Amino acid sequence: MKLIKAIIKPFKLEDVKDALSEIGVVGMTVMEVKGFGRQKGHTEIYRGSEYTVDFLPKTQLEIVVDESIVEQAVDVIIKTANTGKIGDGKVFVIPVETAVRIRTGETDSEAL
Amino acid sequence: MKLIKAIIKPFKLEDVKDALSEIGVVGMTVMEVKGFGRQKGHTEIYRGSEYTVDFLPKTQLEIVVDESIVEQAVDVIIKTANTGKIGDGKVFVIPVETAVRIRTGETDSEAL
Amino acid sequence: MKLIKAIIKPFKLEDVKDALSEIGVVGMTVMEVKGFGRQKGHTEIYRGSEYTVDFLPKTQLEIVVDESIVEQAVDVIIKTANTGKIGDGKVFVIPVETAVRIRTGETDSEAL
Amino acid sequence: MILRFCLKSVFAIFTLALMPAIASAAGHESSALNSGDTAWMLTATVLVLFMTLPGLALFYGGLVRSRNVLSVLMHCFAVACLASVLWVVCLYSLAFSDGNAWIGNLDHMFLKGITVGELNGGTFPETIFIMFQMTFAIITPGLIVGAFVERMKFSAILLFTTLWLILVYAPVCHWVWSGNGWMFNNGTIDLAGGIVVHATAGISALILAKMLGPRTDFPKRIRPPHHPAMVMIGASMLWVGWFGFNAGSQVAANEAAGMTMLVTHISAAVASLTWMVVEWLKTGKPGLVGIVTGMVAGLATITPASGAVGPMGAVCIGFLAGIVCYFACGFVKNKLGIDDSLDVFAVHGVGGIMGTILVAVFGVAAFGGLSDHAIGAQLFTQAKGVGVTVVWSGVATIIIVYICKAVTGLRVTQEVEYTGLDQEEHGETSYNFE
Amino acid sequence: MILRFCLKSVFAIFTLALMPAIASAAGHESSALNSGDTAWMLTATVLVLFMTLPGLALFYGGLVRSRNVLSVLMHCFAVACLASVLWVVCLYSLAFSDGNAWIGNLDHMFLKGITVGELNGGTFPETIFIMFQMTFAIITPGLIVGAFVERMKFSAILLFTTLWLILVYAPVCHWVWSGNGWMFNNGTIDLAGGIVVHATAGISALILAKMLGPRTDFPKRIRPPHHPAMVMIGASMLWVGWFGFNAGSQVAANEAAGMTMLVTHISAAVASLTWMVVEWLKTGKPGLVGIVTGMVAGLATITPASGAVGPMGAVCIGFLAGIVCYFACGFVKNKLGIDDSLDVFAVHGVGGIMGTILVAVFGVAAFGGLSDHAIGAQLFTQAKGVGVTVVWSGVATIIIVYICKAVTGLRVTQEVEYTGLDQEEHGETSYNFE
Amino acid sequence: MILRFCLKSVFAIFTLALMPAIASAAGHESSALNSGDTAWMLTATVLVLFMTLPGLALFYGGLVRSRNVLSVLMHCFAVACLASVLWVVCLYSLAFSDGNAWIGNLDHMFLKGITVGELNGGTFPETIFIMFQMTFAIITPGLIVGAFVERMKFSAILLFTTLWLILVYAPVCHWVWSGNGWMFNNGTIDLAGGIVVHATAGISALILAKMLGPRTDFPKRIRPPHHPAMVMIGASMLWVGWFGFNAGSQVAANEAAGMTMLVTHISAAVASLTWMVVEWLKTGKPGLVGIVTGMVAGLATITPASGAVGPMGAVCIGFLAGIVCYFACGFVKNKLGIDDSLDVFAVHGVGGIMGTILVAVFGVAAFGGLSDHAIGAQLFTQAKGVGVTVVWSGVATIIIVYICKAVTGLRVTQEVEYTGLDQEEHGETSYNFE
Ligand SMILES: Nc1ncnc2c1ncn2[C@@H]1O[C@H](COP(=O)(O)OP(=O)(O)O)[C@@H](O)[C@H]1O
Ligand SMILES: Nc1ncnc2c1ncn2[C@@H]1O[C@H](COP(=O)(O)OP(=O)(O)O)[C@@H](O)[C@H]1O
Ligand SMILES: Nc1ncnc2c1ncn2[C@@H]1O[C@H](COP(=O)(O)OP(=O)(O)O)[C@@H](O)[C@H]1O
Repeated sequence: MKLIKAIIKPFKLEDVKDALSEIGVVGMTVMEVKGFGRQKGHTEIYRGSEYTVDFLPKTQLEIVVDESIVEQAVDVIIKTANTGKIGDGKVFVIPVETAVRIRTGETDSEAL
Repeated sequence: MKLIKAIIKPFKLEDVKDALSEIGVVGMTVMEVKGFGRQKGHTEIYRGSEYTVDFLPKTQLEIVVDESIVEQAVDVIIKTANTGKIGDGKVFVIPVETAVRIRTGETDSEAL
Repeated sequence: MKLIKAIIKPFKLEDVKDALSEIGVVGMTVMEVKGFGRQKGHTEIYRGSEYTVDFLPKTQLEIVVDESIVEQAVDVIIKTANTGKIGDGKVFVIPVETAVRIRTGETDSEAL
Repeated sequence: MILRFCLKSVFAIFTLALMPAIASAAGHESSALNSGDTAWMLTATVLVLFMTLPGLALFYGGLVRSRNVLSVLMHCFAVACLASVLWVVCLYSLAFSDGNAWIGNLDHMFLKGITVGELNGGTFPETIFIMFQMTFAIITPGLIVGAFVERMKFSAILLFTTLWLILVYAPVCHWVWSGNGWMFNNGTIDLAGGIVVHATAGISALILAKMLGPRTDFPKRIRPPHHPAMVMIGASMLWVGWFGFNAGSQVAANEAAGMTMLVTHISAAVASLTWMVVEWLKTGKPGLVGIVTGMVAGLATITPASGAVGPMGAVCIGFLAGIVCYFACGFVKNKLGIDDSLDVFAVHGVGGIMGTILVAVFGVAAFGGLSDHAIGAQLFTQAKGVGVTVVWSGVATIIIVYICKAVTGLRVTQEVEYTGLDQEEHGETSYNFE
Repeated sequence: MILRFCLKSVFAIFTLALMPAIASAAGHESSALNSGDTAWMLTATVLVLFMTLPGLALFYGGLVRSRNVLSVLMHCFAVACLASVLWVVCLYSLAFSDGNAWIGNLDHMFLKGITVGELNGGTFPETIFIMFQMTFAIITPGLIVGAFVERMKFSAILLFTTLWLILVYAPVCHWVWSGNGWMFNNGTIDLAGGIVVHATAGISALILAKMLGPRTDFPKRIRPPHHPAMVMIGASMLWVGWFGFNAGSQVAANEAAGMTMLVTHISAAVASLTWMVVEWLKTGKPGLVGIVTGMVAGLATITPASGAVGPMGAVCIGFLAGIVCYFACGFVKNKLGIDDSLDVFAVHGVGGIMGTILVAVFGVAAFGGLSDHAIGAQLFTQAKGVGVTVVWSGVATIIIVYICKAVTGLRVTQEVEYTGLDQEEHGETSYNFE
Repeated sequence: MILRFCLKSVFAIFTLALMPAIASAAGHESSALNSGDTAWMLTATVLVLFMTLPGLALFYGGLVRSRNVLSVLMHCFAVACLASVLWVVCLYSLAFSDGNAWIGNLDHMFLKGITVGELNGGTFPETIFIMFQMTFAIITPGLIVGAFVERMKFSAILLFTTLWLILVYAPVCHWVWSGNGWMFNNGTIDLAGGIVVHATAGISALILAKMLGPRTDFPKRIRPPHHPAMVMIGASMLWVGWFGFNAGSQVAANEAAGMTMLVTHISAAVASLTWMVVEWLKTGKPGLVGIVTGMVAGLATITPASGAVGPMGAVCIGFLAGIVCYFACGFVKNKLGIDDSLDVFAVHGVGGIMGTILVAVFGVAAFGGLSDHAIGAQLFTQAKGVGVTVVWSGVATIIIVYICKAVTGLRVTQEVEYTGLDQEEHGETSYNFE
């Protein structure tokens, strides 16, 4: 199993979620994060003074999936989250050794 | 060392934390997340219109532990966080290569 | 590639970010978390009653970097985030198998 | 109504509050300043401004997504400032100078000819009357904000508001509340703005929402209110401010103001509970946003009638407001499919129109009312007033929207809409909690 | 007290504000409307409503967990609406119609017989007196909300409030403020509700909290206030609104109202600083929630005394309020182990009772007071009033709680309590920041 | 000015509102209580307190980082309580008892000699005058809070405020508004505090900010306002409250109060729009924080002039306020490099001083004003008043800061500054959302 960690633009969340559902990914965990990268932060100007906002709001998805569909899932995310503009985000894949469903104690593939 | 990532119902946090303390797990990092899974979101109704809330509030714990107590820790989490109802959450185990305590520079087991 | 997960004191964020930039780390994802560890929570007193606050506000950085600079990056974080006081936080290193830049589809080192 | 009530007040005060000796001298005293009335009108003016800033702004701001809350506050604030300036420039003159039955003249542009000592034909200074009425011209376009949140261009909003105040608000205000207005003179009852405020805003909101088109993803993925507590704070401020709105429209601190306050409050309370119960029955849960919406419906509905009905009439009006407006919300969004986002038409439009009609019934003595009209004839008068106002507001709004489309464009781009107006249109972020 | 002060006011006004010629004719003029008094009473009514909506609601809402904040706002709002309707239905009649020394009659049910022109036996319309007093009947059960937050069923709250208003509030209000009431006639001093409002609410809160049981995890895992800024906003609204509460209870815009405003303010300021200093000494840090709680304590304590003490009396009362209520909070929660969650008893109950007793002392001229009673006798009168009220409120509350237990059940399930009342009871989420 | 206007008011009321018969008897009646004036002054007092609590507190609180918001609210609240107590102890006596041209005496310490029946030489009770003026003494040091947020020690703030009120506020207030004051008697125009409130606070803020030093990381890493909606709520409360501030300073519910309200409002609206447009042109985006700052600038600037200018004068003043204060903000922070964190000097200081000068121009009839002074001479009088005040405030502030440095120390440590004052100084956390 792998953990797919995807950092995307916040307004793409719904689209990505729907697209993943379509390929059978039924679970994910989402968090609001702040991103720093090539896409530089902006300045906000208040009363004639500039304030640098280094971090941009991003949304991070964490999805644990079976080996077998990792690639497909990553593809779907990339396709759906893409706007072609800087700051679209990243997808990372990380190994997972065990998964357990708390409710039933089922493990691994069955836990997802 | 392993990273245990547990997604649980928010009101179980205190219980899980206490149970982990009892088995000697003295550190963890917690974040509020939004979950999507089998437990379907609910609808909120405002002024006669339905609003679908797809994501449910969940709490995610991240705990890095020594190999030796991974299993025990996972067991404790599962037992404590269980309510038997859908949406109880998941536990994932992820390999960790290094751990360092910032204050002292101690590494690995000693850093925990 | 590795995922460096650093849990630090919130007011150290800017310094760490700047220090990392200096060694060429140009991307990271940041989230507000609550920490539990050796540094015990505090009590807040309202109207003569004590309230125990177990969890302390921490900031977590997630940075995916090339194998080659992991060590340097970890060092920089440790040095910058250090205050010498309890609760300075931890750095964990976790293996990453793939990285993709959503905008271009570039992978691995090129995606960072 | 206001001027008429003024005259009444003058008499009331001289008959009741002062002694016979004065009353006999009342002939040349009729425009004497009464400090009690003046104190109340100063206060009422403050209260009505408070309704918009920050009341209405918060009520609306809490209902949108967190990425658009500042834009809503900005709309309300900028509209308030704009309306104030326009009021001074020409609106007051258009609305309240003599002119003809349809519109005032431009004699008082830039408040020309207003002196500090002049009374408003009643018992308090003209300057306060100007201010009091200005607060109505502030809140009315403010109400329309609810129709276009989360998607309309800021420049378009400013242009729309300017034209709307001139083409819709000023004339209708003149019709109903100026001594020369045709509704004023045909006996239309509208104490505090069922027609002038709520009907005009409600209809224009509906049409603007339709022409603007719904928020992208409406109705599938629209988000619940981001901050119901903010909605409740705003609503509470509307409630307390509304006493200035209605009881202030009696333009005196007198018996009529007292009864107006009482019936206003009763309608609000009854409508709140009614809405709550309906929601409880329909959805299984009584919600905070629901109960406060019921409150607004109750207040909007009693507004035109609050000078003419008694406590029991207020109970009936509140009850009807709670039920009818509840279902109107669902009807507009789900049946008509119009994204009148914050239900301006369903709550204010429907409420204001309903109250304007109902006053013909509950205003008569048989129903505990204080007016002496004949139900049938008055029903006709009221309906005519509403009808003409609806048509006028509707047609004018359509024209104004076309002008805005041509001059500024109406909507932000979809990307701006997604990222949020706060960031894109105003360069600010709403909640920077770290 | 109010009616008594009314009469005083009438005289004050005629003697001071008008000329001899009128005074001589005062016999049949005694019920003439005074527009200044009317203006102030309209305003005071607005201020007292503002205390509850949104003042008290925010003060309480900020103190609970974020998952229950909407439920608290809902409690306050629904209670306000319910009290308003009940006031019209029967409470006003029970409290203020003649009846006997213990309770009014039902002559004015549904406000039967109230006409627009009627004055309240004083100088402003009866309708405003009805409204003004209604706002007291709104805030009193609102105060009790603090005792049962985060765990009581919404249906039980509505039932409790209904019964409590009828069985406790209406009679005690009649005893103290109606011309026929036994405390009114035995010279008990309670200008604005130390007995009627704070003692009744405080005692009932304590007993309800005890019978309801503590929040699960009390006191071990109870969370700090989720939003101290919200607490402060609410508290500030309480402060400004309290001028309507106390100075409004003089039922005239006169000298007495001025002094009442002054001593009210002084007590609030002194109590705030006192609490702050005590907290600073005890915990090492002066907190925001603390200082504003001190303010509420100072205001509750001066309430019954605010018509009878002078500035120096207010300083003493404020000082005592700050200290005594501070320690009372800890005592109830830690020593008695009662989860009177938001310290209704310790702040309002203790404060109101203390002020009711202290007025016997600080009200006399020797202490700069304005009253001419004998300390000893008055102490007895005041204590008797408090004692009877405490017993009556306590017993009635016990009975009402049993009724609620039987009819609706009292508490939500533990799961609902954990998930939060906002979601479970009202179907809403408080902060949807994305 | 106030007392002078009092006398005017008395005459106005007797001439206009009452009948000849009374006017002739006015000789010994001149201190009769007028219930309408009293009602308005009670209300105005409430409004001005509302400006500080919670208005100003929120306006400032929303502008800082989330880790310091509670500390700002605490500063405003504690300063308000402290100023209230000091007012009773000695400030009122120093400011308003006879004394000499420079300072009052101590005859009324602890409000000695104030009786309930005494009028303020005008038409309402002295007690209300004490309260009304107290609210000015509350808000003025409150304004200074904006200069030192996020870094000053709480104990130092309390000490600074105490000394500042005694050494700066009390004397300047005496100069301008006491019947014996030298500016009062040389005809300086300052209706509601361009000199007394805004110039003193603005200058002292600038100097304190300079001496305290900037926030660590200023200007590089300073954070944008953490909660612009909170800023807007506070600003709106300032707007509505300002009517009490300015129109209340006419100390009567009369024609002058009406005109004052009108010009106050116009200036606020025009300044808001002006600022918005300037910001739009300069940065490409019209922001919420900007427009409400423009509003405050417009209000501060019209404050001294609001009793003397007409509507067109108000338009000009508002326009200048919007432009000049906008650029002043950037000038202080970027050119002078002083971290006057929330722009107290640029908005209040510059605005108040500018208004005090401009009234000499726009107050004359040629510009639609109501005053009959000669522009040149009046310009000199106004400038002299401002000049002396600036020097006095500046020097006194420097001395006070040295005292504070010695007694309590000025700043928190850098670690405390980083962690936030909420946690470190007050032991609280602002937003506990879970
Ligand atoms: N090395 C990294 N490690 C973790 N997160 C990263 C890294 N680089 C970028 N990110 C995340 O991805 C987001 C987008 O990256 P950015 O470089 O701005 O644009 P792009 O994805 O188009 O290259 C950042 O805001 C940050 O949240
Ligand atoms: N594949 C997954 N990857 C990551 N998180 C998941 C995944 N599936 C579920 N989750 C998380 O676990 C929570 C509970 O899952 P859900 O399927 O609703 O119920 P259950 O755990 O009872 O099967 C979800 O809300 C989500 O946060
Ligand atoms: N085993 C762990 N797994 C995950 N996070 C941890 C762990 N131990 C500590 N942390 C995080 O590191 C923070 C600091 O740890 P703590 O033990 O308090 O101090 P120190 O780092 O000085 O030893 C904690 O607040 C928590 O967020």
